[in-house]
Amino acid sequence: MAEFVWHAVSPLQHSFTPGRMGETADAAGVRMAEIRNFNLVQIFARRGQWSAVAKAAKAHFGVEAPTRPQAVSGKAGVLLWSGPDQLSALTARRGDEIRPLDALRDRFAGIASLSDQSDGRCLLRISGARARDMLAKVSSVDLDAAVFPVGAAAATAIDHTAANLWREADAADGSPVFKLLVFSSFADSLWDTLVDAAAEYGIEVESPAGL
Amino acid sequence: MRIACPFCGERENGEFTYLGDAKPQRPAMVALDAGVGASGEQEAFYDYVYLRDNVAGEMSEYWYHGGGCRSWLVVQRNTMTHEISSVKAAAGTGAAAVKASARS
Amino acid sequence: MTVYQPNRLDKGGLIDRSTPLDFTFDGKHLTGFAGDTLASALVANGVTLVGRSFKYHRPRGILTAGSEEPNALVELRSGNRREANTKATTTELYYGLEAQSQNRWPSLAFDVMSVNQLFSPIFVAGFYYKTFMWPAKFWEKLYEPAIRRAAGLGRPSGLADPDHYEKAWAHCDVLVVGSGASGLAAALAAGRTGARTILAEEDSRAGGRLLSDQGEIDGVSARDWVEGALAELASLPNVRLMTRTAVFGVYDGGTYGALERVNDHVPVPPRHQVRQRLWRIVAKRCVVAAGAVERPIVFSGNDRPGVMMASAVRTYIDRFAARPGRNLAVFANNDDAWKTVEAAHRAGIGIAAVVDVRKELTQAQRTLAQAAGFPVLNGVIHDVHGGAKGVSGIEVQLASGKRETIAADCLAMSGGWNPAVGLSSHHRGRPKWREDIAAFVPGDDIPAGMVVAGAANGAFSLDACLREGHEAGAAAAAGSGGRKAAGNAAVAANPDDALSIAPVWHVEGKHKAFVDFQHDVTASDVALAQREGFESVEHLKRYTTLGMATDQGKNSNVTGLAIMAEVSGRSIPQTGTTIYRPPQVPVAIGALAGHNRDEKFHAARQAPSNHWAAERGAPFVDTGLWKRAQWYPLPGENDWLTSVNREVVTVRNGVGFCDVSTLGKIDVMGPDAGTFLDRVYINLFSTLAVGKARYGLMLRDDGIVMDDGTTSRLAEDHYFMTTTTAKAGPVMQYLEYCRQVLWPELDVQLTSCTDQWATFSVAGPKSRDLLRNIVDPAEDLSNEGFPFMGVREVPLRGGMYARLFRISFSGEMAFEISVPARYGDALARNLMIAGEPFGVIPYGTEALGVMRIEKGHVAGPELNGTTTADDLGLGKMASKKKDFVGRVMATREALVAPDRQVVVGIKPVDKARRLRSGAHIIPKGAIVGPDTDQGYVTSVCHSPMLGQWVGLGLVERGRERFGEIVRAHDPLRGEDYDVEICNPVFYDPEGGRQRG
Amino acid sequence: MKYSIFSLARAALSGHRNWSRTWRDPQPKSHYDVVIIGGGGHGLATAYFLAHTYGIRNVAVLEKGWIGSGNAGRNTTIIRSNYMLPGNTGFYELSMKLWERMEQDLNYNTMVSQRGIVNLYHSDAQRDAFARRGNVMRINGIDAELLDQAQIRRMMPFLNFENARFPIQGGLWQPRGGTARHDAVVWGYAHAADKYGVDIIQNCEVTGFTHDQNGKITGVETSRGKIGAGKVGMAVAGSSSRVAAMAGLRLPIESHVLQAFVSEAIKPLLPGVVTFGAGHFYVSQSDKGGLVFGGDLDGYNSYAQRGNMPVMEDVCEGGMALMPMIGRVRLLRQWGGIMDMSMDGTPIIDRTPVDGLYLNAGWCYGGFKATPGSGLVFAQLLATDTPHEEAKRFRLDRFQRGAMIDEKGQGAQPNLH
Repeated sequence: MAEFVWHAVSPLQHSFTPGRMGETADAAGVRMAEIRNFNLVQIFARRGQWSAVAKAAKAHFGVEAPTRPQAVSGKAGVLLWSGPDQLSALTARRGDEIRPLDALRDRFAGIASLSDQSDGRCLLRISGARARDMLAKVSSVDLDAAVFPVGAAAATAIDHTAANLWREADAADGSPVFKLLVFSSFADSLWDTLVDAAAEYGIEVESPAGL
Repeated sequence: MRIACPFCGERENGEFTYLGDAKPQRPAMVALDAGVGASGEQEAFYDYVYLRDNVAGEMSEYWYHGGGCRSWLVVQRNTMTHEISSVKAAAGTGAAAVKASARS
Repeated sequence: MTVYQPNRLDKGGLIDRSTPLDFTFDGKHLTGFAGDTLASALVANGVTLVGRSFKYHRPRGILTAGSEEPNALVELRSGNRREANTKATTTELYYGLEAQSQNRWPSLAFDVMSVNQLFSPIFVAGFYYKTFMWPAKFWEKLYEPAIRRAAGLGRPSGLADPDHYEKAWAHCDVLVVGSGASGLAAALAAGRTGARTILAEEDSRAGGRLLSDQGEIDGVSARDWVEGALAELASLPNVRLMTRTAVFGVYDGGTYGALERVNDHVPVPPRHQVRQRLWRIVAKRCVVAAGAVERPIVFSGNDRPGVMMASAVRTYIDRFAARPGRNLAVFANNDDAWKTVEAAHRAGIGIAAVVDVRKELTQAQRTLAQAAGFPVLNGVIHDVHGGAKGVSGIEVQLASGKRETIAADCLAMSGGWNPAVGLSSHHRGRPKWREDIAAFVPGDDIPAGMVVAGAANGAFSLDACLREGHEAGAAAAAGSGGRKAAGNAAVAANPDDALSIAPVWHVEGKHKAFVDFQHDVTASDVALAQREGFESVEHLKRYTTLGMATDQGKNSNVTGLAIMAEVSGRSIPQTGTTIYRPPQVPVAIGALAGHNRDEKFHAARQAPSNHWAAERGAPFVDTGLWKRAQWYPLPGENDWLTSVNREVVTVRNGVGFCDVSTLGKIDVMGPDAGTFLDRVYINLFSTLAVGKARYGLMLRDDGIVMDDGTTSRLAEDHYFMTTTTAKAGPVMQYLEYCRQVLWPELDVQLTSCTDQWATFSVAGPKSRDLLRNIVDPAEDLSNEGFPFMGVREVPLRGGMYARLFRISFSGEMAFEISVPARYGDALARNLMIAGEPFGVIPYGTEALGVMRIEKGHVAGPELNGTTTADDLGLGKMASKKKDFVGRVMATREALVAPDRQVVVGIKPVDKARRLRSGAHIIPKGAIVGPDTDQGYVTSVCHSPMLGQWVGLGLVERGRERFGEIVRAHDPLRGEDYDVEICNPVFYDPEGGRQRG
Repeated sequence: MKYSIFSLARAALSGHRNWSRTWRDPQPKSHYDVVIIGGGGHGLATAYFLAHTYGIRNVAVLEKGWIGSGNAGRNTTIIRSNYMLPGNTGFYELSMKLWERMEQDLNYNTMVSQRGIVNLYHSDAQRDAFARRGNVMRINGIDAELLDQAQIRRMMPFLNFENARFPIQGGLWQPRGGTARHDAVVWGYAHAADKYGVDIIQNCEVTGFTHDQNGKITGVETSRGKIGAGKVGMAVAGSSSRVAAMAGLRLPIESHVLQAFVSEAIKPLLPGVVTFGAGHFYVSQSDKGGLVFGGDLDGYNSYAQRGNMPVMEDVCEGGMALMPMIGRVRLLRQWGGIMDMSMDGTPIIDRTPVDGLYLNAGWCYGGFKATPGSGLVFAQLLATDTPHEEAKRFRLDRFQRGAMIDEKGQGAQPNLH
């Protein structure tokens, strides 16, 4: 029997083509990239165990666990608030790692329930001078710089689908940078929606990137 | 309509799903040896499942923030004006420890 | 080559004379200028007849210069962009514009349907309710088609709209609606405080009436002040000016609907751009500065082309440098109309006469009349002379009792102003009557967070508008995001420029006097409605159709109400008020739909192997939002049944696999997970051993089946639940309700992981052989090592792991294998490799369905929201050892009645016969009727194993009737044939095959 | 004056000055045999049938505002009898037959227009469900046809057959379905009932009930004084719970808002009524030319008679998905009605536990098409104390017995029916 090869396929593998899309008259107003090599673990505190979970998260990821809609970046990755007493730990994937829970299980044993969502979500990076205008077409969340500062996060719905949206440090040119986490099965459809929303500003689809 | 989720902040009502009046209390689970066919069991469930005050005015009701943090909320809303006066989390959102008798 | 514009004034106007724009009206080539509306260009070209009315097909001209226009409606553009009922008054002129008049045949000047006017003595309000009743059959065949053809205004294109639309959200502290004097003052005040401010203006240009009316503000001309205000607003980063944006509705929670006409002023939207954009503006506060609408007076001939609102006349003169006539008469009951006299005089237009119902004139008015040499007549208009093309003169009924006829080619009328109370009444708050200005103003119960300023609030002097706007803007900012000072209010030159009005609503005259121009509602229709008892405002409206036209009653509602008050001898407040419903201006349905049309109507969910399936030519079926491979045709297979039969036979004899990733998957975790599941399922789960799976059934609290699925125990505190594809979302929501609301004392955590796993069912007698090729050889997959309903994590060859479940939906020995979803595509390809020696095939949802029916497994058509566990033959699963949701109500008398319809198997007696879902079951020998209808066929398939069509059904007392021959009655499809009621498990009833 | 083209022509000669009130404006009497609360279509139809069919003419209809100002004037005017479950099927067909002779019965043109209704299907599962339904209709003697895609295309070539997310496969067609002029139905029943002597009393809000010592209802208290009654019938739709509460009753009903919409008038386009099977959208075209359309409930309890944007957008998305040619047609008005949503989506017509009080409620969004049938069966119940054969399953105690009539299978979740 032939040896089996396990190629990972992103839900955007077939719709995602790097390069210029939409209006091309001026510099692209929106830049979009898919981020492929990440692990995402949902950490859900058990009853009465939030403070223990926060402590364990701090110990493991080196940053304070957020207690309100925020994305806290540390060396190991991003701790994303995903609901009351819930965290999503977003970390870079090492190689072909397929069991991200293993590294966390002991640390959270008895105090949290863990669920691997690394394949349940598709992660996008949206930036550029017109990123906010484009997101205003798909998101009802107020993304004004003052209202939604760097580090702010939202569990929200985009095109009737649950998603997580957060803001990271601005790009070098001062334009805002957003990350968007969407359900894998919806990613293909949502990608089309995002491209349509950004088309008038010109889009630069960037090659898939790491976290 | 906009609902101020106590966890997420104010969001548009498309993110939420409505269940209904929060007043009817589900009769408690019973140990079967004591409970099977207990008199009044069906009447109590009839009341819970089917009868409604259908309040014209301030009503407390269950909404689910399914398009957000997946919390069940107790929303105090006026059915005549749609005005919302308060939004609280249901007893069992998050990880707070709740005694069986302590829930609202 | 530009065409001469006979009525274009030589100078003035906010038009760009260096940019002539050619356009056509009814095929005639005309020219206007950039900055024109279609209406102003038509005025400049001397076109007076522009449309036909709805009922009598009377000739009509341009009445207004705004979005309240009832008459000048055209079909704009052509082909698939043809747009009916488009207001010439708000259509910006562009090069090549095509407009056609509507509701006429064969031509605007000669309209056959104007014969309706001859019958107008009969066609009074509500006439159709009193006739067309006999003979009964004639309505649909004769009367109604005739009415429908005559009515209906413009023609839709009948073709798919080629343009794009989108929606967007905006957020602000202060939304200002309208950019006239009050709106600009409000935006300045709010903007200066630092509050996030949006100023929305319907017009292409900010300024409102300041673009049309002369005046002086802060020592400069009104137009210069507008320019200055706009420059200041542009300098404030927290202020956003949105022109061509009409706020059309006030919704709850400070959400305002607005329509931006992004590209209606160009022939075709540029590539990548939308035609219109729908905004949902979320505002903490809103200042409505939407101005007022001048109202007509109802008199004989008031609908003739050439009779125009006085404010519109001066808009055409001052803003567009277009002359509505050369010899203007004015009919006024207030001072404001005199501004039109001044404007006309300034523009060198002859003034034939001013007819004013008021005796007393101001010194300025007398001086003007003297200087310009026109007579001022104290009286009313008795009739308007002229024809379809325009006015030739007016007949004046003087207060002295005499009549006088005066030649004129245009009549400007002003019956006063109605504040734009629309937005402020969208939450059903009632406007209140103000006697001093003879108008309704916003009442006390306007929407939360809203303040109304300026003319919309009944303040008709420029100074008051500026002051109210400033105060409202400052207050709104202070109540939301403003921190800094709002500065000073601008001041107008004539502080006491108030409206002196002597209300006159209706003048008795010779001919029809129109209240609602488009719908041809006359003063006598209002009187008739009163005589017949339709005297409430709602009845008046509905009986006469007053205010139901595309102007939404902006020109007619208040006047109709006032006339009703007159004829019924009551005051206006006693008679009632009229409130307005959204939208404030009509909104294109395409804009309200936005991006979500055609294939993008709803998102599509893709299963992990869909691209692979597409490569193999599989057609896809919609299951909720999911796209699922339906079957996998091989070359040469030309009909679906051939492919599906082959897939079933291959699985039953060998092995096949099917992507079942769409099933809902939920991690149920925590120390109380077992107790939790015991409560939501009718059967026990707390006793399930780790490494085992169990089929579970959930009821609703009313005792009816909610959903089913297999749930496994992966660890002491970790269960893995599956749901049906359709119910994944509702079940997750319900379980969260149980956890958070019903039983918060249970320590249980829930997470949907539907998208995390790619799951394939590997089924068939050779499924184990296949798996042995791909699973690490060290794993014992034998019946002993991995028995039926076993669950285990296994390593796969090549460095992968999987969750393996030995469960079967097909009735064959089968496994479900799950890998992280990004490897789903690889799993499909690798299963093909691993199964190649055994002739493996992929199979789709059709074969899946065939095999479940052959096995008598219930699914969606049986779990239809009205069946009980016992109806489905699953009643015995209910545990007697514990309580569960639905237990109590499931025992109600009608739910345990012996004659309930229960699941059975059904097969045609004639084996060649095709069985169809939806056929009803009638006992042999019975007369077909509701009393003999004993159930119906729920699911069917062609069973290649049995060599015939078989199905499941819900049949009264079905389980007692195995072997009985009954009729499958299908009158819809003209079929009636004998079928046998049988055990629903058609294939391998002992279940030996799935156990291996 | 009897209404006809001849009376119209005669009236025209005198400038229409001789027309009298369509119904009188009487002062309330101190006592009626039957008092009906609610001057909507159902209340007025009940009064008409009480007088016409059961000879009970000492009847008052009490309306808190103007007749027809509730749901009778806030609907999408559709009539049909395409119901599937025992109890509903026969009742709605009874109603349909009454629509078919309404104008002649009432001497009032209510513009009943049987241009047909088609429910589109987009999947095999939907087709099967429609086949089940259509066969029930045929078995009950009701017209129904199952059309395939080609037949739908011939009937309505402008639907989206080419680029649809959920392609149209066919439809269930009821040729006798259609529309009627909703306000005219109210006025027609008022006109006809008035002729029998029924007192229609507007601006008369019921504020309470009067009882005898045994608890039997003896009349109502109103904003225009006490009015005695042998029996009291309630037909107040969205206000059912509020009125029932005055008699100490709780009902298996929630009040929800349903929005409806009308476009600007356009030349004839749509032949009949169409419902989209893959989204919330149904539409017909009025004789005036407006597209009249609606969709799903807003989803939450409401007495506000107005809705919000998400449902308006959802409905228009459905409309554009089905008929992409309406993109440039403009929505002219939207309104909201208060639906008395019952717990199984099916009406309740029954005596109540309070002696002398009768209930007609729970019509959900199906009340308009039921108007004549509802009037007839409620009149029979009030007149004879026995339910009409076609309404005998609309019992109030069916939830206690487990005999729900749940066409959609949604259970006790009113906003899903």
